[in-house]
This record gives sequence, structure tokens and C-alpha cells, in this order.
Amino acid sequence: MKSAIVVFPGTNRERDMAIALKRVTGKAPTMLWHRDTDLPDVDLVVLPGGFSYGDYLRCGAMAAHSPIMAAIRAFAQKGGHILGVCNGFQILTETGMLPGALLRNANLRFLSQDCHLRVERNDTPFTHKWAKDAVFRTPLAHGDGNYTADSQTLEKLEGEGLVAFRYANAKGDVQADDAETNPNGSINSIAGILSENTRICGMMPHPEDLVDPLMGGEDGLPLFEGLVEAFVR
Amino acid sequence: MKVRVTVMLKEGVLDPQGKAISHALQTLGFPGVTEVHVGKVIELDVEGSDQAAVQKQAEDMARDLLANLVIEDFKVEVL
Amino acid sequence: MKVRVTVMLKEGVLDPQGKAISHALQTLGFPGVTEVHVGKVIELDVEGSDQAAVQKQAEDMARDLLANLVIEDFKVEVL
Amino acid sequence: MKKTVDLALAREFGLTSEEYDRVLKIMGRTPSLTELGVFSVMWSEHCSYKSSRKWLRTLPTTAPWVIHGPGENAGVVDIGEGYAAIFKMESHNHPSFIEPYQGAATGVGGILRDVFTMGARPVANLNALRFGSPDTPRTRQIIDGVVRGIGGYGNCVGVPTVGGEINFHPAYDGNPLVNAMTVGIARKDRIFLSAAAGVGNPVVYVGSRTGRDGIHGATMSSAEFDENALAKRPTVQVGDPFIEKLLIEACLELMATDAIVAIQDMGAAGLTSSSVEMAGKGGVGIELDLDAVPQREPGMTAYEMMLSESQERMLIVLRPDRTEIARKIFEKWELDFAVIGHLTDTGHIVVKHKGQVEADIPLDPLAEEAPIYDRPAATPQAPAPLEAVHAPLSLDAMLLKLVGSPDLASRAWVWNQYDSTVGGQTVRRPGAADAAIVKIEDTTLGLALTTDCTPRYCQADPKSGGAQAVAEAWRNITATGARPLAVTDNLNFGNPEKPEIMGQFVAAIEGMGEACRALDFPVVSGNVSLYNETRQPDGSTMAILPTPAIGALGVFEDVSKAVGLGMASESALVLIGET
Ligand SMILES: Nc1ncnc2c1ncn2[C@@H]1O[C@H](COP(=O)(O)OP(=O)(O)O)[C@@H](O)[C@H]1O
Repeated sequence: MKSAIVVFPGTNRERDMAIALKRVTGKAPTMLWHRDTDLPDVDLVVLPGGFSYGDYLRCGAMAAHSPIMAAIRAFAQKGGHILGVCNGFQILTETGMLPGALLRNANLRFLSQDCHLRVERNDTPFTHKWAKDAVFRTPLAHGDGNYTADSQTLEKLEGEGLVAFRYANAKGDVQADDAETNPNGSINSIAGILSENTRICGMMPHPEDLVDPLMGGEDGLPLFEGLVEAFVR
Repeated sequence: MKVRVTVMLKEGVLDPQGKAISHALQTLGFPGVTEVHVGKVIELDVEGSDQAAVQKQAEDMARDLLANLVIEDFKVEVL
Repeated sequence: MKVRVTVMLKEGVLDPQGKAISHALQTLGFPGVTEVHVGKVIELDVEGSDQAAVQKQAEDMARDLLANLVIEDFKVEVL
Repeated sequence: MKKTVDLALAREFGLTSEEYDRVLKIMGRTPSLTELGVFSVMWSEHCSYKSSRKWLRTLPTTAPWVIHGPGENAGVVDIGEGYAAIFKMESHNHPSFIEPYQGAATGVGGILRDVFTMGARPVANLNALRFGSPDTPRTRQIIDGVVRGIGGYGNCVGVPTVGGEINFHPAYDGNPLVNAMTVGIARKDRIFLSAAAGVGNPVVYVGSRTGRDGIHGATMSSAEFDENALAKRPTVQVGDPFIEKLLIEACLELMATDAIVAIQDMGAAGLTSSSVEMAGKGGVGIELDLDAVPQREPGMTAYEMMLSESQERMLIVLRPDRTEIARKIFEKWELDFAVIGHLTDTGHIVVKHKGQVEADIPLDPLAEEAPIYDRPAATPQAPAPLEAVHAPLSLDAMLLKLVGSPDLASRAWVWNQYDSTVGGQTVRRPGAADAAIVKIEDTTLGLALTTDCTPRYCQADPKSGGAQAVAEAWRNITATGARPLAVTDNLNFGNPEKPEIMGQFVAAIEGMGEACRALDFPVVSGNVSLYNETRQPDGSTMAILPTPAIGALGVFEDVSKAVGLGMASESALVLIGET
């Protein structure tokens, strides 16, 4: 798998993401600068976490207009695979490449803690290493992760099975009005979603920060292993 | 010219900040407050002297960047 | 009555948001924007029918909670 | 703001009449307003350590693994495999009382700059916080703002906040303590210092623009200033962590080249202290042209620019043939970059603005004749005997009470607002071990980090309290399996002009020094915060508890051997030491 990570001014989890990708591919991903206008020949583009442009105005709003985003849009149109994590997810919604929006966390505080995610489908490159309904642990760290969408969009997401991950308890029970298991208040406990062609995935938590037993576990690894398997070349 | 763009959450979008403020006002002893909505105001100095052109430009900026139309409405005033 | 409280940073206080937005607008192809300031607007429904009393109450709320007078100024409008 | 420079103004600026006499003697004339400003900030307690220097010198600062002790922007220790750890702790107490969010945020920003200025990538933040009684609304507001501020800044720059400590006591009601610590990692042969060199070399300003922020922050009582200006002038600096993040990346990129001769962040007293210290340390002169300084507001005077405490700014002396390389890097990161002067052989700092010489001060006497005081110190009284403690009626109830007390309650509410995993190297997050543990990327090395102090012990007996703080830090590090290496400190005390406070200070240092020597645990950096007192309604003042906060660092050769707090089932519990 050939992968690239986009760095915007204020991005700060590009190194974490590079470690995770290197762990599964054996080689360092290409780092792209927000002013680049061409993508190299890659299978996967990752928009990592951070505070692009300080997250001033709205999270991801200014990065969504970076020069590189035109190339990324074209890449998506050609069927390219894109993973957006945390700020990356926010950027994808700001560009309209994924539907909905991310609001302030319901308790109005930055949240940094572990959460559990339930895997909603396992027939996508991002999720196929897990069983359907599998539960895994992952850190999250954000102030604006409260996913929302209008009822029509939500119906479509749910109806077409485009929800990838939901916040849950360790047993996999989902309860949207429970702050314990749905810490940021996301609608329907949505933690990650997919594009219609399931090739773009956006999620708030950070599986890339749990890929090493020394840092507390490898629970996030299946995401990256699954991607590698999807692109054996 | 000075332009003010006011950006508010759309009706129906959850506004936890507004709720928190209304709650805090109650406990601070301002019982008469029933609804609170929180938004952003962005004041811009825009070059140009044609009011209509500036208005149009500010609306473009609001649509492109200053507001997220999925969750927000905006209003532009040339001052 | 509807009241709008607008809270802006005091003059001279660094406005990182405004700075970042004005920078972004330049690169987005809105070159004519020279200064940007970002503030908060809080819209309240306040019980009462005496304009002056409501104005006074909103000013108290702004001072006590809505604005941080160390770095912010506010303006109250009864609509 | 036309002011006549005289003794009265010097007093407003915080100088004593003896100190002003010294200024007159050095200058051989009445100083200009800007010159007086420079003297007053350089000779302030904050910059000159005039009350504490004599005692700080008694602390042990060397060991075979110490690369740079106190005197540089931060302490540097060898951690093996060609790497150095660079760390320091600093206070932002007063600003955090005035505006808790911004005060704490800019405190984090300041200490980060002290560390990356030396060439290190910051890898961890810690803090040591003291607040008043948690049941007063004002204290709750302060706690909320401080915690949000620390998180707001640290989370955005992408440095994990991995540990800290919090205490509560009414003595901090009007004077909370916000001490922030940063740890960074550099190659040990790539460490950058602040001593300027090379007559003619360009002096470069990078980062944010200069505004009228916190101009009287360091020294003077603001009330004296013309009312109108005051109302508009922010006494509080606002931080911009986004710019700081860009500054870190740009500086590290520049540091990978051979362009830098010397570099220093603009901390308290911004342009003044950075330029004076860089030139002074290098034994050269410096000439600044303020017209070239990037400015946020129109119409700033030389005095205002020299004393501004705007955040996120650095001063760099470059090799002249590398100026364009440097400019390109800062342009890439979209930061201001300006050549604002050059080094000279005059031994003076000369400040020009709009064609006028606004200041011309000989640097040697400015440093060498800085006041230093041996303030009278009263021997602290023997601790009062404790009241008899009765055996609790119910052990259960007692345990509940202890666990529920503010000083022992869970801190999860706090650390859950700090990003502790960014960077992907956090081996033990807050709450998971006696010290936080971070791995050094691409090696097997790890660091154990902790902050400790128990002010009520220091109140009862400052000397053993100081020793105890060091010992506790040492224990917290050894308990994880790491080898303790060195200490940074943040000495927070009341008014040193009071003999009983000075007595606390002296005794605490004595205790710290003794413990550091016994444990071979040198102090490599630190910060002193004095005058932490609040005026009471009856006109008297109340000092904080003596609070010599200790930050400490230990190293693992193999961080996979680190141990945490979690007890595996069926493990045995062993108590070591006398109870
Ligand atoms: N202000 C803070 N910021 C981050 N972590 C904190 C803070 N205060 C306490 N902690 C963390 O909480 C845990 C327990 O704190 P404390 O009771 O002070 O520990 P100890 O008894 O080991 O000194 C530690 O992991 C510490 O790092």
C-alpha cells in the first residue's frame, strides 16, 4: 500500500499517523504539504488530526480551502481511498466530501479519554479486519466531535449503512443519550461514517494512537492492517 | 467599507452553548431569560465603495468560508 | 423581548481568529479584505415589557457572565 | 505619553532610589524614557533574581550527565544514545489570577518557547497548580479557566500534557499558582544557545507581530499611566497556540541548517531582555532599528515596542550568508520575518526609531551592576505541635472522607481535558503511574516525569518541606523503574522583603539543596516567583504557603521495562519502609 499524509499549518497528529502506517507497510508514508497541487501515485490519502489554522472560525473550515484539496477531490472522484481522522474528518465534512457536520462536544469541554467503538459493517477496506459488531478501544481527543446531520441525511446514512463506527460501551451496547458511552453527544452515537462508495472514511477517535502494546495496546491496528490487505501491491 | 456578518446555528440544530448560558443565567439570578442562542459575528473591512458590490462580495465570503450552511445561517450588513 | 448582546475583543487585544480568517480570505481570492475581527453574539428572550429595564438587565448579564471585561467589550441592543 | 524622567517615574517603574542613582551613574546623564524602561525591567525581580540569586547559587547544579545547568533558557541533560532532554518549569501566577484562561495558556506558551529555543522538539508538558478553597465561586472560575487554558494551548500545539499536581488551600484564594513545565528532546550535538557572536551579523525577528500587550506586566503599577491609554491597553496577553505551533516547526526546520548563531525567545520584557541577554552573554554590542519590527498596531513608541510582552516571538542572530534560507523557511510557515538590527563592537545596546536614538546603554554595567540583595531572613519557627488526632470512629467513613477531600479526589476531570496521547509516544498517561512516562521516538529510551510539592509541609517546616518535595519527586521516578537524573524548580513565595518570608525561602532552598546533594539529583533550571500575596479587607496582606514546586526527570534505557500502578490479580503487596 502506498500512502500519503497531508500536513496543514496546525496539523499535529501527522507523526502518530506515520508511525501507524509505517508499522503496517514497513515504509514511511509520503508527507504532503497543504500548498501542493498534485498527489503522488498513492492508494490512500490520510488527513490527520490537529488544529489546522488553529481551528479558528470552525474546525477544518480554512483547511477545506487549501490548494491541495482540489487534488484530493479529484482523487476521490477517480475512486481513491481517503481516511480523515479527527481534524481530518472535520475537513472532509467542511468540503462536503462527507455529509453532516461536527459541533462542539455536548459538555462544551475538550475530551481526552479512551472510548469504545462498535464496528457497524465489515465489508469495507477500513473495517474488514474486524467482525461486524466487534468492539474495540481507542483514544479520542477533541473539542468538536459532536456529529450532526439533518434528518434526511441521517436517514440516508442509516438506510444505506454508511455508518462505520458508533460509540458504545465495552459490550457493544449503544445508547446515544448516555454521556458515559457517547461522550461528545453525537447523533445516533455516530463516531465514523463512509462515503456512498465506501472509499472515504471519516472518524473522530484516534486508532493510530493505539497500535503498540507499549502505548497501551494494539486495538487500533486492524484498521491499518485491513487497509494494507485491501491494497496488496 | 465595514461589513458585519452574523452567523447563527440553524433552527433545530442543538445549541449546547446557548443552553449552558441560559442555565448559568438562571443560577446567577436572572430568572426571566427564556431562550438563548449563541452565534458569531465577523466584522470585516472591505475595500470598495459600491455598497451592492461589497454586499455581494461579503455574501460570497460567508457562503464560501464564514458560515457552514449545513448547520448555520448568516446575515450580511454593510455598515 | 428580544435582546442582542455583541461581545468583541477590546481594541489592541490580539485577535488570533480574526488574523487567521483575514489570512485565509486573502488566499481564497478575496484580496480586498484588510481587517477582520471576530466576536460573539448572544440573542436572548427576556421577559418584561419595559425597554429600559430589560436593557439594564441585559447589561448586568453581560457584565456578570456574557463578556469577560478584562479583554472584551460588549454592546446591548433591545430589538 | 510624554513623561519626564525623574526619581518619581523611576519609582513608578519599580526602581528604588538607590537603584535609580546607580542608573544615573552608569548613564552619566538622565536616561530617556526607553532607557529607564530597559533598566527597570532588567533590574526587576523577575529578570534579575535580585533577592534570590545569592541563595540559588547554593543549589547543586552539576553531574557528569548535566550538559547545561541554570543560566541557559532551560536545563539540558544527557539521556544516552546521543540524545539530550531539555526541560524547565515556569510560573504564570499573576496573569492567571487576572485572566485565568489566557494567563495559563500563555504560561504554557512561554515555557514551550524556552525549550524549543534550545533546539528541542517539545515532547511533554506538565503542570503544578495551587488554588484557593474549591467551594468559592471565584476559585471554581479560576480552576475552570486555568484548566481550559492549559488544555487550549497544549492541545493545539500538539504537545501531550502528561502529568501534574493540584492542591487547594485558602492561602491561594487571591493568588493561585500556575507552574508549567515542558520537556523536549534534541540531539546532544545540536543544542542552540543564546550568546550572540559575530560583529555585523544580522539580528532577526520572527513570529507574531508586536502589539501593546502587557507593557507594564513586569514591573510597574499601571495606575500611574494616563487613564485613557490604560482603558484601551490590554494588561493581559492573549496567546495564539496556532502561531506557536508554526513557530516550533519553522525553528526546528531552521535549526536543521547551519544558519543560526544564537537564538532566544522573547519572554518577559520581550525585545529588551532577549536582545540585552543575547548581546551581553556574547560580549558584543547590538543595534536595533525599531522601524523594521513587525507591528500589530500603528503609532507604537520605542518604549512600547521594547517593553511589549506580545507572545510567540523569537530573536535570532544569523550567519549573514544564510539570511535568505531563513527567510524562505519562515515564509513557508507564513510567519513574520524581519531583520531588525545587527551586532556591533561597541558593547552598547543602541535602539533607533524613526531616525532617533531612543536608547544607548552600555551592556556590561547593565548586567554587572544589577542590584543583588542579601535580604534579612528570620529563622523559621519550629513547627507547632500537631493537635492530637483521635482514632476515627469508623475506618470506612474515614476512608470515604479522605477519598472525597479536594486534595485527594480524582483528577480525571482535569486530565480528561488535556490531550495526553498526541505524538503517539505516551507510555503512561496521567493516573497510570507515579510519574508520567514518554518514549523517545526511534529509540528504546524513555523518560519518567513528575511534579511534586506539599505546601503544608513547607509551611510547617520549610527546610524539611523543601527536602521532602525533592525526595518525593525522586521516589515517584524510581517507582516507575527509571533512573532519576535532574530537577527543575519553581520557587513560589510571598514578599521577600519580609524577613519571615525570606526565612522560608532560604530554609526551603537549604532543604532542597541537601536532598539534591544526597540523591545526586542536580537542579538544572528553574524559576522564582516572589511577592505572591493578597491584600486582605483589613489592609494586611496574606502570603501563599511556601511552595517550592519540583519538576523532575528520570531516564529508562529500555522503556518497555517501566512499571505502572495497576495491580495484577494475585500479585502480592509489599510495604517498604517504616510507617
Ligand atoms: N494538573 C494536572 N495535570 C495533569 N495531570 C495531573 C494533574 N494533577 C494531577 N495529575 C495526575 O494525577 C495523578 C495523581 O496525582 P497526584 O495525587 O499528585 O500523584 P502523586 O501522589 O503520585 O504525586 C498523577 O498521574 C498526576 O500526573
